[in-house]
Amino acid sequence: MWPAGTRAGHRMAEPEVIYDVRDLVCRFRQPRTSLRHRSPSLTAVDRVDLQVTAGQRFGLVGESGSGKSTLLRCLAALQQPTSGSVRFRGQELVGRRDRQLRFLRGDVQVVFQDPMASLDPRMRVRELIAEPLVAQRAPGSHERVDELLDAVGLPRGSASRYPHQFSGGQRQRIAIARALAVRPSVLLADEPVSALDVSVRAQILNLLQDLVERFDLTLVFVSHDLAVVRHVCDTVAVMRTGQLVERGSAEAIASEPQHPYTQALVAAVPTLRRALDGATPSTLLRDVPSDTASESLVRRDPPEPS
Amino acid sequence: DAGDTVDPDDTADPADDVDEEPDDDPADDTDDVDEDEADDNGADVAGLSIGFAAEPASLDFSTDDGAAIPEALLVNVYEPLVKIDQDGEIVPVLAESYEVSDDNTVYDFFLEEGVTFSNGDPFDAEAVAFSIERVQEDWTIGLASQMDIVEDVEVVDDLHARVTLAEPSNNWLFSMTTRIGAMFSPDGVDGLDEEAIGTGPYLVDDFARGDRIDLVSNEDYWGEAPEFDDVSLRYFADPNALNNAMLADDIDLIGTVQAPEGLSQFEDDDRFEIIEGTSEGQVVLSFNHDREVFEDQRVRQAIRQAIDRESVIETSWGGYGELIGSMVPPTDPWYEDLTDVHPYDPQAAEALLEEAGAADLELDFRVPNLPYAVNAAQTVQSQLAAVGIDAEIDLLEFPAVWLDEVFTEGDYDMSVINHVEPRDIAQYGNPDFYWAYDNPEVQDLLAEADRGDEETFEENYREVARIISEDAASDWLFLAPNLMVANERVGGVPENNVGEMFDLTVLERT
Amino acid sequence: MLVQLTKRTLVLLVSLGLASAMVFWFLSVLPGDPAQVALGTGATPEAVAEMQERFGTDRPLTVQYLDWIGGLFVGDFGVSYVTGATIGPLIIDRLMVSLWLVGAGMLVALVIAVPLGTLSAVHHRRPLGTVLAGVSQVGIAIPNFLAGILLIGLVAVSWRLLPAGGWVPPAQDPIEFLRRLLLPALALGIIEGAVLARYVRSTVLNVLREDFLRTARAKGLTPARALVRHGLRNAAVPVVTILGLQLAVLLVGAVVVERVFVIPGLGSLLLDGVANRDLLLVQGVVMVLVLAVLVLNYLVDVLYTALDPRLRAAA
Amino acid sequence: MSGPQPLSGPSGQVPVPGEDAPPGITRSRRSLPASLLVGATLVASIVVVALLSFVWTPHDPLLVQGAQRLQGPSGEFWFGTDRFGRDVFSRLMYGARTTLLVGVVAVGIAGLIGTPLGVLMGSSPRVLGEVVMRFNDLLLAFPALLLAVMFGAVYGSSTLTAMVAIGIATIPVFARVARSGTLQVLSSDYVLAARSAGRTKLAIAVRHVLPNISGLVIVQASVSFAIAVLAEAALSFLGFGTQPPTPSWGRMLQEAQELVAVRPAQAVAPGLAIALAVLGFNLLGDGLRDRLDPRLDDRRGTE
Amino acid sequence: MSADALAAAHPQDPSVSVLEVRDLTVATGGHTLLEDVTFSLGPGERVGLIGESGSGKSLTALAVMGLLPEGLTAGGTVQLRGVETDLLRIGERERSGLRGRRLGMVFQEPMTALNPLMRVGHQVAEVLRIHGTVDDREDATRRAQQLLADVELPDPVRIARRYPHQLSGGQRQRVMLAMALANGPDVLICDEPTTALDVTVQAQMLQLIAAGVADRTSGLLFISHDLPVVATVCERLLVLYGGRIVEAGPTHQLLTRPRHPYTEGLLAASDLEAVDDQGRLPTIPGAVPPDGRFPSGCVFRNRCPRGDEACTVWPGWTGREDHGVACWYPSGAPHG
Ligand SMILES: Nc1ncnc2c1ncn2[C@@H]1O[C@H](COP(=O)(O)OP(=O)(O)OP(=O)(O)O)[C@@H](O)[C@H]1O
Ligand SMILES: Nc1ncnc2c1ncn2[C@@H]1O[C@H](COP(=O)(O)OP(=O)(O)OP(=O)(O)O)[C@@H](O)[C@H]1O
Ligand SMILES: [Mg+2]
Ligand SMILES: [Mg+2]
Repeated sequence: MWPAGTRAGHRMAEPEVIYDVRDLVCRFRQPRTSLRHRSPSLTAVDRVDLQVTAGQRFGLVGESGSGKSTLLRCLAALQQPTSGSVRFRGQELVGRRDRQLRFLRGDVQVVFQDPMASLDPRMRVRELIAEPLVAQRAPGSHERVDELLDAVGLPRGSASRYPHQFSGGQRQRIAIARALAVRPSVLLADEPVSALDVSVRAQILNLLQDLVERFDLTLVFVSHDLAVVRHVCDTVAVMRTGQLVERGSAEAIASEPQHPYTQALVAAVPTLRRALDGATPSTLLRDVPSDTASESLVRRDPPEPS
Repeated sequence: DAGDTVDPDDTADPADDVDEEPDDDPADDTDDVDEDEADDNGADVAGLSIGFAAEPASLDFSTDDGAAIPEALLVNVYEPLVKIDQDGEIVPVLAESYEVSDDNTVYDFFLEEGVTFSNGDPFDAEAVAFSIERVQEDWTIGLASQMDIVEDVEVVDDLHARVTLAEPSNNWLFSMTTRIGAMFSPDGVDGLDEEAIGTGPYLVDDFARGDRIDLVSNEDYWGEAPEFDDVSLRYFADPNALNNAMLADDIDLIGTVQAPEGLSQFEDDDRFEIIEGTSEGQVVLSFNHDREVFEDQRVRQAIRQAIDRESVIETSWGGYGELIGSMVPPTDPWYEDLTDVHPYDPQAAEALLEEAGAADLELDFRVPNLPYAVNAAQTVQSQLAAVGIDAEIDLLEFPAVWLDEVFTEGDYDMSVINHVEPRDIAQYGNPDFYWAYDNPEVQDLLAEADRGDEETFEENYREVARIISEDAASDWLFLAPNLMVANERVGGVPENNVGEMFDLTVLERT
Repeated sequence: MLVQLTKRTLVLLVSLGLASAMVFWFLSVLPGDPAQVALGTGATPEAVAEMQERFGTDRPLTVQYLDWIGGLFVGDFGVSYVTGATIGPLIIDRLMVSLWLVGAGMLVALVIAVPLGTLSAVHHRRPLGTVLAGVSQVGIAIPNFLAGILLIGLVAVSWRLLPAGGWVPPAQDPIEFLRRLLLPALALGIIEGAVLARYVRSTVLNVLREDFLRTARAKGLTPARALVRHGLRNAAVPVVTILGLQLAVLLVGAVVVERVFVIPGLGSLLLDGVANRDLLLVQGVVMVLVLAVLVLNYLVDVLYTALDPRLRAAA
Repeated sequence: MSGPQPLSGPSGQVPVPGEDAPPGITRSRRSLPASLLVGATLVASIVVVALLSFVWTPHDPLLVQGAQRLQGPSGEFWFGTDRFGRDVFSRLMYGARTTLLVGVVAVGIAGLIGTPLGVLMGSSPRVLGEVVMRFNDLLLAFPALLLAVMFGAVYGSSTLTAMVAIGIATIPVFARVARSGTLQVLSSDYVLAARSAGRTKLAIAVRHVLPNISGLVIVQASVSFAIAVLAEAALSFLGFGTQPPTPSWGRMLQEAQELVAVRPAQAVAPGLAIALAVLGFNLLGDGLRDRLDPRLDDRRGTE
Repeated sequence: MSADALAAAHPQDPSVSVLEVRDLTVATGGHTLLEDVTFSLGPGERVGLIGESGSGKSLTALAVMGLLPEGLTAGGTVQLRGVETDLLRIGERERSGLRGRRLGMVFQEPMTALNPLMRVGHQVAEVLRIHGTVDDREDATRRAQQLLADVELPDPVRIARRYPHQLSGGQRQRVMLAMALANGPDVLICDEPTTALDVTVQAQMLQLIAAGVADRTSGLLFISHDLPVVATVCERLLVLYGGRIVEAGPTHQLLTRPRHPYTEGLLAASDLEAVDDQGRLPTIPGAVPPDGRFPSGCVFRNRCPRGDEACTVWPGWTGREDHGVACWYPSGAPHG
């Protein structure tokens, strides 16, 4: 966990509300199955309300398919929600077209899960890192790129190479450098360490921590791993089937989960401590409230055969 | 007088025929369609299989001017009153005999007795009158205009028909040997394109479009039964396929060798006999006299002199074929050797062009996409290039596009086509013909010939042949040979291609 | 499933409508007046006008089109301007011939392609696989008419084992029919087999890399049996698609082979039609070919869905 | 995705023992696939021969010399002479020009129209994309040969109509390839990243989509080239393609067909030329596929 | 002699290990991916194989199963109880006879490991029919439904008639497990069986695996990169890095007293609560090199805080086979 001191600074003044999300709904249509009925839809985000304030490290946990990424994409205005409102520093994002979002692009940047997939394999690192600058008509100088490489701990010589020439952790560093290029105030991270090995995961988490502090970033961090979220974030929201079921300080969520689902989530995670205490798979399962353990709760059951 | 000149309309036919013109000989082959084709063993079977290049589009030659229809049906299924024999003589068929009045205008036909059509109707003078009048009224092909000259057909009695012409014509009786002279039953003309009802020795058994016509012998034929009972006429759009079918013993006779280059395959094989006769087909390099460049005789002559016709024969017809100096085949009585007029002499040609101020001539050389024409054109082009003439080859689909654009519209400078119509030299007297040769002297001579007696006819034709040759009205590249290949089982194959028909009755078993 | 089927059927119908309009419009700009061509060169303007009226070519294009398309619905392709023959039965006859030829060719192709492709996939990166892959590469590179010419030269002309060409309908003489079908079917099928073998090879290669095939082996199936029981059906799904597309291409591509072997199929009918400027005939043939392609694609789509339960359910 | 690493990713960092290795010391380049080598060699020789034919051929490929017709191969006429006494070898050289011209123009038309069309289909709003795609499928119903015969019928047969017809008939192939590539690229995270960086649609199409589908398009071009060569040969064989006297391999084969029993070399030579050209372009396409996108191959196995 | 006869000759003896792997080496054209991997598996014993991505875990499993991808060759010996011949050296037919019957395996990716075109009940029944475990088709169907019920799938009759895509990831993985356990194998290998699953589902799956091997007294080789998961399931752990086993030992000892610096690093990095006063996590520098290009000598030396000259030579194994380490400078006292 990160030292409390750094966080305290932001709590002093009345913190600015960065994101104000109200009643956000995001539905996806699925292929029709019948001539008479409308095509079914899947509600990936279901009437979500949330606020993110300046300087917050906001964590979003939930199992696969619970709508975390969709919510994050709505925050980044990469996806049009079905209804509801997303205000960024008071400005409505819903309904704006891409070119009316320049203000957002300069201020909010995203880091994705798979560092290989989020870097265009045909571009050199220099172009990749400079892309947000070019798009913001603030052409990046070589110095800026080098500066960013330094910041994420990559040698400057990396600039002229291609992403496939790096290891997973290094690629994620590039993705982070790129996100920081336009000096954003908000960083949205969608499972940035899930694809990494444990040893590298620690490196990246440390790096993120450094940067958040150094550049005074507001962080929205998505993960399915409660332990990681707890480590990174001060505020945590738990998502399930598109809804926010619980929200609170990281500490509280981990130690005294209120919602049965959160309890199940906490209980089912194997940890070294518990393993050393002689935990076996059945003890894990025993701690999971029985109704939440059933898979049917995670809405991923495919449709019945037609 | 010689015969009438061929009407401009008729000439459409010759051109049409061109594509199939090499079909010189009738050849027979046995082919029993309902049994195994037994091609490999033709001798045992009654059938005969003959391969041709061009296929009839229908069975009705009164509305379709393709030459393949009369080739298959005339004489064999539909009989005329008179036909042309191998020596070019007119001999009676359905007319047992005929008499011509002194002024060449009244023809009395005395008909064979006991002849019936395949639908059972008797053949009589009524049928003659019906058939002739029907040509005048209902036929849509150009050739039908040759019947315009007929003023009246009188049914004297059942077996005696009298035809009266509006004016004397040397050509009329000759044209009665072609399809327009075919006799139809008044009750048998309703489905001509599908069903042929004639008096001939054969009946159409099956017409498989794109493939074959199967003939069977007519049980009730009035004359001598033909030697082969079943004859299958098979059509090969690809000339090589025709050769291959012969080589593979699939057919007994090639009625028309279209790929003469491949003949050497037959030469060394004693299963086969190559039959080489003459045809009426002059392969003409035609000049469009409506075009300014060809107004100058020197230019035309230069072109004639620039061309080595021997080499054209070699390259376009495998060396088979004969040199001719004008539009007359050696079989015509008025033939004269004119091959030395404007002999091959490229230097002289160049000089002439220079003199005419026509160096760097550019010509639009529009050629039908027929194998021989394409081959001849390439040779001609190369030779003209040697004297500085740039003849740009433009291939046109035959028949449709070539007929439309060159023949009808006259939109060309130079073309190549085989004119297979007999006596088509008369077209030099027709200024509306596609080559637009307008020479009053020639026109007068020809008109006089048709009206006059036989001697005048021949005299004038000989004269015309010389004039057009010296005037270089066209270049006559060569006389197409009549090439056939027969296997050892077929005999009696007529050497020369005369008339429009492929006479199956003369074929024999060997 | 039903939704998908309805949608595809609608698309097919609209495509057919558009295709017919395209064909009609395109061919109506063909040079050469059909009436003029039909009458030959000696026709008077009056005769031409009369003929135009008879053909209906004096009417506005839209009317002609609607008339034509209306006829198509009841199988009436009109009457040839050139020969006066009814086109419908003619096309049906020729289509049957082409279908026999293409069907037999496809059969030959499959008989070659499935073992060849499968073997070369199974022996991927080993000498046999490389050789087989090379063989199919060479096969693809040979034009089918060259194969035809060589087959004729060898089998028909030199050895005189089979006829060099021609056609006998199966009803007339089944033996002779087969004798004449064999060489063209080989010419078509060997080359097509090489093409297909490549597809088979790559789909089998893909299937071989699938996890479920490894699962099958983990269950105790030998590699060969695993491939047969689990792999081939999966490989069949993409191959069926290709097969449908190739069948359509072959129907048109067979024209060259039909020419070489003098087979009265749809392709030769088309070429004859073009040479004679038989507009309605050409239109009819093109339409039938286009129809065949569209319908084949449609069937492949449907079959594809039927073969794969994933798509069945998604539908 | 925490699955195994790509089994043979193009290259990777090689750590030097004892020190933190600088990133991106590239591994030795993958060895060239054999198919690429053979294909490129064949294609290159055809190009060289075609270019050479502009400046030199052993004989005039158009000069008819009746006296020298149908000669067998000899020192003077390497592949003999044809029925016109023209040198077959010189005509083959000249024919390479025709072949390449047809290929370049046909593939050019197809690629230049089909690729943007495919990108449009993949990236535009649903209705427009769908309509364009249906139209594209419709065009697919007109195979090159059919289209060329129709074009030949309407505009007259020539190399030009053949090229254009083959090109148009090939458009849907490129469009489909480009479309599926575009869909794939657009669904990738790096496009999402580019959007969040503020890139416009056009910029994404130009900067991300096109470069990433270029491999697919190049491979398709090579394969289509081979198909175009075959189509032109078939058309010329039928008389719908290149018109005489211009040498074209298909036409030469057709002319030699008559002589196949007498002068087999004459049919073999153009036949071989066609086969080698097609083989060359196909192998080149295969090799490029291996070379340009090695990940493609392996991903399939692991995903 | 058939494998069956051999198996019958050996009564089930708990002291004899069911699987013995010695000096297992896997190489691809001149490049070694797995070297000298040695371990054994007792009946009913649960052994965990842990290591980061690319360390060679899957290769180990595949080599034992005889399912290595083409181009890779295995050396060393793999001995299955009751089979005289080394598994690496017997013919493909015989090996097929053992797979699915005496060796069961659950793969990582539940999405792709099942045949998409076959109903899952059929896929389960197949493994019974291949080995002649059942008499006829109906029997196989019934047994398959029973097996599906055993892995706690609700309504097994209906599930059996579904296609894989109609099941959730967890359900599919249970089907895989049902197939692997169908014939009561001596050895069950699970290669990251829960990485693709959610934690609650993972807990269920782990429980089913543990119960399944306990019922059948099968030896379990459990592969994962997730240390807490392996630690929960297994009694004994093997730590794999760079294609080498760098440390082995009972779970509790290995986790409390790791001796190899890699194991230490892994442990430290896995524990997100063990931060320094800056709130930073302990890390291992560098990353697993892609493509298995590990340094010669000690494979870990380029990331090792204790690495020096000595490490350019492979340290060799110290300690017992089931409890030891391969390091020049191991922490703690050497084990007796
Ligand atoms: N573009 C889309 N079209 C249709 N459905 C979608 C789309 N994107 C997401 N979904 C569906 O919406 C639901 C939520 O997806 P989302 O990716 O937000 O979940 P997640 O919590 O991020 O899951 P994961 O942990 O697997 O990333 C899922 O059921 C998913 O299948
Ligand atoms: N077919 C192959 N050809 C070449 N190298 C291979 C092959 N399969 C695996 N490798 C290499 O072997 C090494 C070990 O691979 P393996 O799949 O066993 O790793 P793993 O430990 O299972 O990793 P993960 O956790 O990603 O599954 C890797 O470096 C990989 O690149
Ligand atoms: Mg997500
Ligand atoms: Mg693995």
